[in-house]
Amino acid sequence: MGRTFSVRDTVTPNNTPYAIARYSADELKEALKKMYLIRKFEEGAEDSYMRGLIHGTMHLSIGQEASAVGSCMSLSDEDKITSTHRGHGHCVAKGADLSRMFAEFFGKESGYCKGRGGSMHIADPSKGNLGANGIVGGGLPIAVGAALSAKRLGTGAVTVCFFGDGANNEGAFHEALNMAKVWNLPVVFVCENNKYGMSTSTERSTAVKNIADRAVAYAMPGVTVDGNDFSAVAEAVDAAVERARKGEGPSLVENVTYRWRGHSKSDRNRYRTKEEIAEWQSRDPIAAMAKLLTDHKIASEDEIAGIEADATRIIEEAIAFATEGANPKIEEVTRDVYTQEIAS
Amino acid sequence: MGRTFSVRDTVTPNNTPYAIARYSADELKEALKKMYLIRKFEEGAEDSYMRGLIHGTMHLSIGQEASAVGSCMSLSDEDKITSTHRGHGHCVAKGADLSRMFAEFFGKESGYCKGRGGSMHIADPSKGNLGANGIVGGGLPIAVGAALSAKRLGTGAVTVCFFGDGANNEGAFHEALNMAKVWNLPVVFVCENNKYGMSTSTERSTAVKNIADRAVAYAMPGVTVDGNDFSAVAEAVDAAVERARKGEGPSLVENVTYRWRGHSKSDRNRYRTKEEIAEWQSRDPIAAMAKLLTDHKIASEDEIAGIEADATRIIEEAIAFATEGANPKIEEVTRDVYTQEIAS
Amino acid sequence: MHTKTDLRELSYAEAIREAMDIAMAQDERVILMGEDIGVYGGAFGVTGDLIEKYGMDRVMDTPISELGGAGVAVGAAMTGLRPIFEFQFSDFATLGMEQIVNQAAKIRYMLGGAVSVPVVMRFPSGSGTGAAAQHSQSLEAWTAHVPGLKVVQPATPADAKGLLLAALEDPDPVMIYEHKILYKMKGHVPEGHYTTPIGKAAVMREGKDLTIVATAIMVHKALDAAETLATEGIDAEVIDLRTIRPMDRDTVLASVRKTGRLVCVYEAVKTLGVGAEVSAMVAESDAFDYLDAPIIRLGGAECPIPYNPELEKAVVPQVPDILEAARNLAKGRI
Amino acid sequence: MHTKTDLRELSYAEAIREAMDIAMAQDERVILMGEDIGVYGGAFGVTGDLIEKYGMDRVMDTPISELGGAGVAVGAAMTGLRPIFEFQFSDFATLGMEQIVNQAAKIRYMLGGAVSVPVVMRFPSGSGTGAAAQHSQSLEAWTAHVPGLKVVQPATPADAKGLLLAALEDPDPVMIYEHKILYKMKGHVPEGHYTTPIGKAAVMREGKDLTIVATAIMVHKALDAAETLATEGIDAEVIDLRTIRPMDRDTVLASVRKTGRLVCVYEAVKTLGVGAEVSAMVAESDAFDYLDAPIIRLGGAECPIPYNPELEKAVVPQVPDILEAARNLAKGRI
Ligand SMILES: Cc1ncc(C[n+]2csc(CCOP(=O)(O)OP(=O)(O)O)c2C)c(N)n1
Ligand SMILES: Cc1ncc(C[n+]2csc(CCOP(=O)(O)OP(=O)(O)O)c2C)c(N)n1
Ligand SMILES: [Mg+2]
Ligand SMILES: [Mg+2]
Repeated sequence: MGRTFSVRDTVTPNNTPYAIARYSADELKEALKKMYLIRKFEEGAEDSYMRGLIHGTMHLSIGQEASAVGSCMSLSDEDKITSTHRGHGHCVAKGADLSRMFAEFFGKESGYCKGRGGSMHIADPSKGNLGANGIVGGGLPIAVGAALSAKRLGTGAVTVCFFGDGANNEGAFHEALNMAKVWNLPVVFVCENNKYGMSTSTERSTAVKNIADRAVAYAMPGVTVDGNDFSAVAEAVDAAVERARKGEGPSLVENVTYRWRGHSKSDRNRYRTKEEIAEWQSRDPIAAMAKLLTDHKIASEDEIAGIEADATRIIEEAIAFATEGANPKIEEVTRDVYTQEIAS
Repeated sequence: MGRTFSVRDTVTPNNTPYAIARYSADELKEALKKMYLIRKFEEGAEDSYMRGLIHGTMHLSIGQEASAVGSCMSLSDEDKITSTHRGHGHCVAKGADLSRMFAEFFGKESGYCKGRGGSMHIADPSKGNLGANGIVGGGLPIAVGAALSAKRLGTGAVTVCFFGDGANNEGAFHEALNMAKVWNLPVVFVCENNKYGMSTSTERSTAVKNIADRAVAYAMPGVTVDGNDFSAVAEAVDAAVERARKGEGPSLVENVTYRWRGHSKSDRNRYRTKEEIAEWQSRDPIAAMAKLLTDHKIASEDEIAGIEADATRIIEEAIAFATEGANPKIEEVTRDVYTQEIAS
Repeated sequence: MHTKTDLRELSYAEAIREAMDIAMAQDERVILMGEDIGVYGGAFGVTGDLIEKYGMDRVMDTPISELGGAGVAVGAAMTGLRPIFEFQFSDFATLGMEQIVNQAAKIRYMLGGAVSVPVVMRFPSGSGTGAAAQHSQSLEAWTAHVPGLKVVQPATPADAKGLLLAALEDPDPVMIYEHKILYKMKGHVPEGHYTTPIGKAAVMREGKDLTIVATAIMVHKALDAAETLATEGIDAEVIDLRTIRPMDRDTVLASVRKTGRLVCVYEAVKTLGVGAEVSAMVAESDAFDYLDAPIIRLGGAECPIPYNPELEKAVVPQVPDILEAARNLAKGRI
Repeated sequence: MHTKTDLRELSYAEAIREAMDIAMAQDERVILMGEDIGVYGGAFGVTGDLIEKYGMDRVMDTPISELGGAGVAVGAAMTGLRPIFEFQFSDFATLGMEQIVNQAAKIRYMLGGAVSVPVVMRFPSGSGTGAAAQHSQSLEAWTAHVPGLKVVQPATPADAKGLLLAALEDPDPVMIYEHKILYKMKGHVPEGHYTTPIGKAAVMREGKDLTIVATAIMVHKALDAAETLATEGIDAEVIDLRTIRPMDRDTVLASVRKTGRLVCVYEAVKTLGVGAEVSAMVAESDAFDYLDAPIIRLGGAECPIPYNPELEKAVVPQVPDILEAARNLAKGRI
């Protein structure tokens, strides 16, 4: 996972990790808090599912929190993201309200999608989150479109496009990266390589070793980083965002990470070993982030416990909010199919 | 256009061009004849169109004959090709009967497709030609499927998949090359880079300089050759076919060439200059092939004139055959929609 | 066109171009995307010289990437632009269905109304150009089956312009199926900005004996047939459906209540083509009670479009087919 | 399933698996392709453990590449294999429409009959799993609109097996729409090899007062409704359409001639769903003269499938909807 961008402004003296040099203590603590929120949101979601409070399925990103949060560090609310079926983390990282997320999960009118979308479609356009997407690779061209808008309208916004290793074999990946480069658009493609698309390992699905190697085919910078290392992720994506912001075009960043849970609720984990899972669990991105902050005296152990407790409380409140929320009215089921209701 | 395959058995002593060292005089003269046949078929087609004998459109490959013929040199009738909208050359190279080709062009029952397909769909499965294709990129996955059959059924056949530079930006290209490599299939992807997809230059459509550079993204060998140099084309594609035949998997060969005519009959050639066209016309692949044969004493000038005259005669006969052929019966229009007619 | 006047005439293609020109001049957010729509002017010359006026940044040649291109248009529409995306032939839209159907059509609903997707897509459709099975399809029934989309099929230059301008004002995705053979057809087109309402059919000819509901090029064949029928004493009402999603129920039902006889004419494959919906809509309505005869559909043959020109004609409804159907239907009525 | 016997029962998913197993054991050319159909056993467990029996070479996990995967299946079918291609959800087939419609459906015709394309594709369809708008569609009307394809929708385990085995014997491309909610439904499935004819509907219940034509899961809802109707003295005939291209005209028309009343029930969006064709087919036939009432369609709402479970149920026809429609239709008859 050696290669990094050649273009980068921030210098990190004395081997200080990038994130420590670049971000304030508050920013770093906020990032850790978001990582806890993602973890606890998903644990809560899983628990609700087990208790039969939720129907459908869900895709948990537990173990991938550094990738989501690290990738959004230098984005403002004007900047956009497109997300995936495994999108809770991106959503939290981009600033979503946990209560409305949970309400959506519970299918309530107070949810982000008024109960129409569910886990796989949570979005918050007001924060620049254009939405999770149930179609693998579906968000890639959409992200390019958002970057085209930014360039044409001169908003200065950058779009970060999240997608998985599995998505990299969709034609949409190829078409999107090619167009992004041909038109030199401000978009950063962030591949969250968690080694499997459902049950199919990258070895069995993808002709190259590192997905970032495919950047060559689009003459854009490509870099593979340890996706469980918050600082490494932020370093790579920030540099790419900066390139995009300066008009230097798109980049591809590959965050190598791992999902601790099965692909979805129906997964029997037949395609990977307990050892592999245990090995990755020993590299918990949240624990690593906490250690980074304590090592560099950004936060004490107590403060970290406080951050975690905060996150727990927010999730509890969110679940309470979601539980109390009203169900959508059945007679309003066709509302929002069109912007102006049409007679039919 | 420097890089060539590292794997190649044939040694060419004293800088003898590959084709001269590799192929017999008869084979080479046959190749030249095919190049003439392509040229004259298309000139005849164009002429028929001008005279209002044909409706629809057509895509001429005049100027690209070395690519078609050079790429099929080491293929037998068991080997397959998939072709494109600009497919007359591939068809001739793979051994099609010119009369049935012209009859198809004229929409006759005696044509290859019984008048149902026309220029854009000429095929001859009996010779391993799975057909031209009206969908840019449509043949790429089909070629991979043919290679899968060959591998599973153990036929030893190789598939050569022709496609254009424009097609390389279709998602189908990406998905097909990736699968071909993942399953290590006997297929050779031959990109005929004539610098434009319709009016759009590769500079404006394709993020990389050489399309063969994209081979890296599929961990397969990629090579760019002068597509107007018969020997260079045969050398690159033969090597790739050999690799495929040995079970070493797919390759990507890029034949850089040029179409002298417009994209189709509606083209006003606004996107390229007269000078560029003239420059490429001065590099006529047929003249170069004739010179290769005379330079190396494979054929005398007279013999070459004889080959050309032969081709002219065959085309005249083909046009006569096509002209005389019967039109399909209107009451049979739905024949061949299904293999067994269904009541409807 | 059937209404010859001394008013300004434009071809259908020119009318579309004029609509794009007006919209682009008025609104910086309008951009054109598609294959070879720049210097080439579009495969059917529809965009023409617009690139000279608006430049490459607003008249964007895309790579040959229909899925990605459609998706870029969707993403751009979600974030402030008003893209008009041209599929070079409607057949190639088969590559873009994911973005059209899973994204453009559903994003607003899935997101609980948080965004709209004001994208316009243009689909040159139909047979008659000798381009065979992969370049001649009429697949408008697919998108008309999909809630979240609006789908129109202009039959005249005036409507081609008015519906495109209406589509650009619509906050939701609008699919415009244009018939290739109509591109050169001329007709009166009003100057300046105007819109043709999406969702409204047009009664092109009033009549009392039978109703012919037609789409796209078939509207003209139906009008031709109606003239001949008139000489035989059969008074046909001809309705141009214009919008196929949402369909103008009221106009169709009112006509059927009046005439009691219905024939639907469309070029797409008969089975599950638009005429199936028109027929079913009538058959389940109160207009059913007014029906004096079976509802006849004339649609394309159950066959890909063949290359040979005579075969090509044989697989889509022609004027004599309409005449025959109408005469049979009218029997006993007059 | 509605016919409980002490014969061997399998679930719909098991029946499909058994069909694949029988075919693979008999014919080396049969291979399975799809996403996660190997060790995972398929997203809905349909392929199950077949990989253990036939290995990775014949139970091929594809990359997530629906267009390419479908095209590989087409190419393989043209050259000697008999691939069964599984789209993980039918919604993702929107990515593969190019290969299905421009290639698989048309190659034989375009090539003048020189080749056949014996590919089988499976499309897990429908709502009811809480997976929202992009994982719950019923798009069978799209392929049923396309000549060159055959399209089936088995409603019972026995037909799921028999139609798949028939599809494998068919020289042309056959599209099989399976309803996800049926996968776990059990029913009698004969042992060994047998085929259910493509193109034949099944009369599931005879009746004289009205005809209910249903597809897929709606067949079971229709049968439920028919039981209740019987207690009210309304004798409904229930037809399982089974094949939607080519449609079994004869069976449907014969029933309508007998009952004079027709309701079509399908889960897909009502507009231009399969019921539109059934209705139009009847309305243009001689059976029209036997109709005593409008032809009623019960289809899905004009709406993407929502996530909330109550909303999800509300957008597709349910037994009470069928009862209401049937009662209205039967009024005056009995
Ligand atoms: C077009 C499409 N194909 C298949 C699926 C089913 N599916 C959902 S997620 C998934 C795996 C995706 O893998 P990857 O992109 O690596 O993301 P991850 O789940 O590992 O986060 C699959 C096959 C889908 N949703 N969309
Ligand atoms: C999917 C699809 N998109 C667009 C077209 C229209 N079209 C036909 S040929 C062509 C250009 C193809 O360029 P290239 O692949 O370079 O082949 P060339 O024509 O140069 O031989 C285009 C855009 C098509 N036939 N299919
Ligand atoms: Mg993954
Ligand atoms: Mg080209």
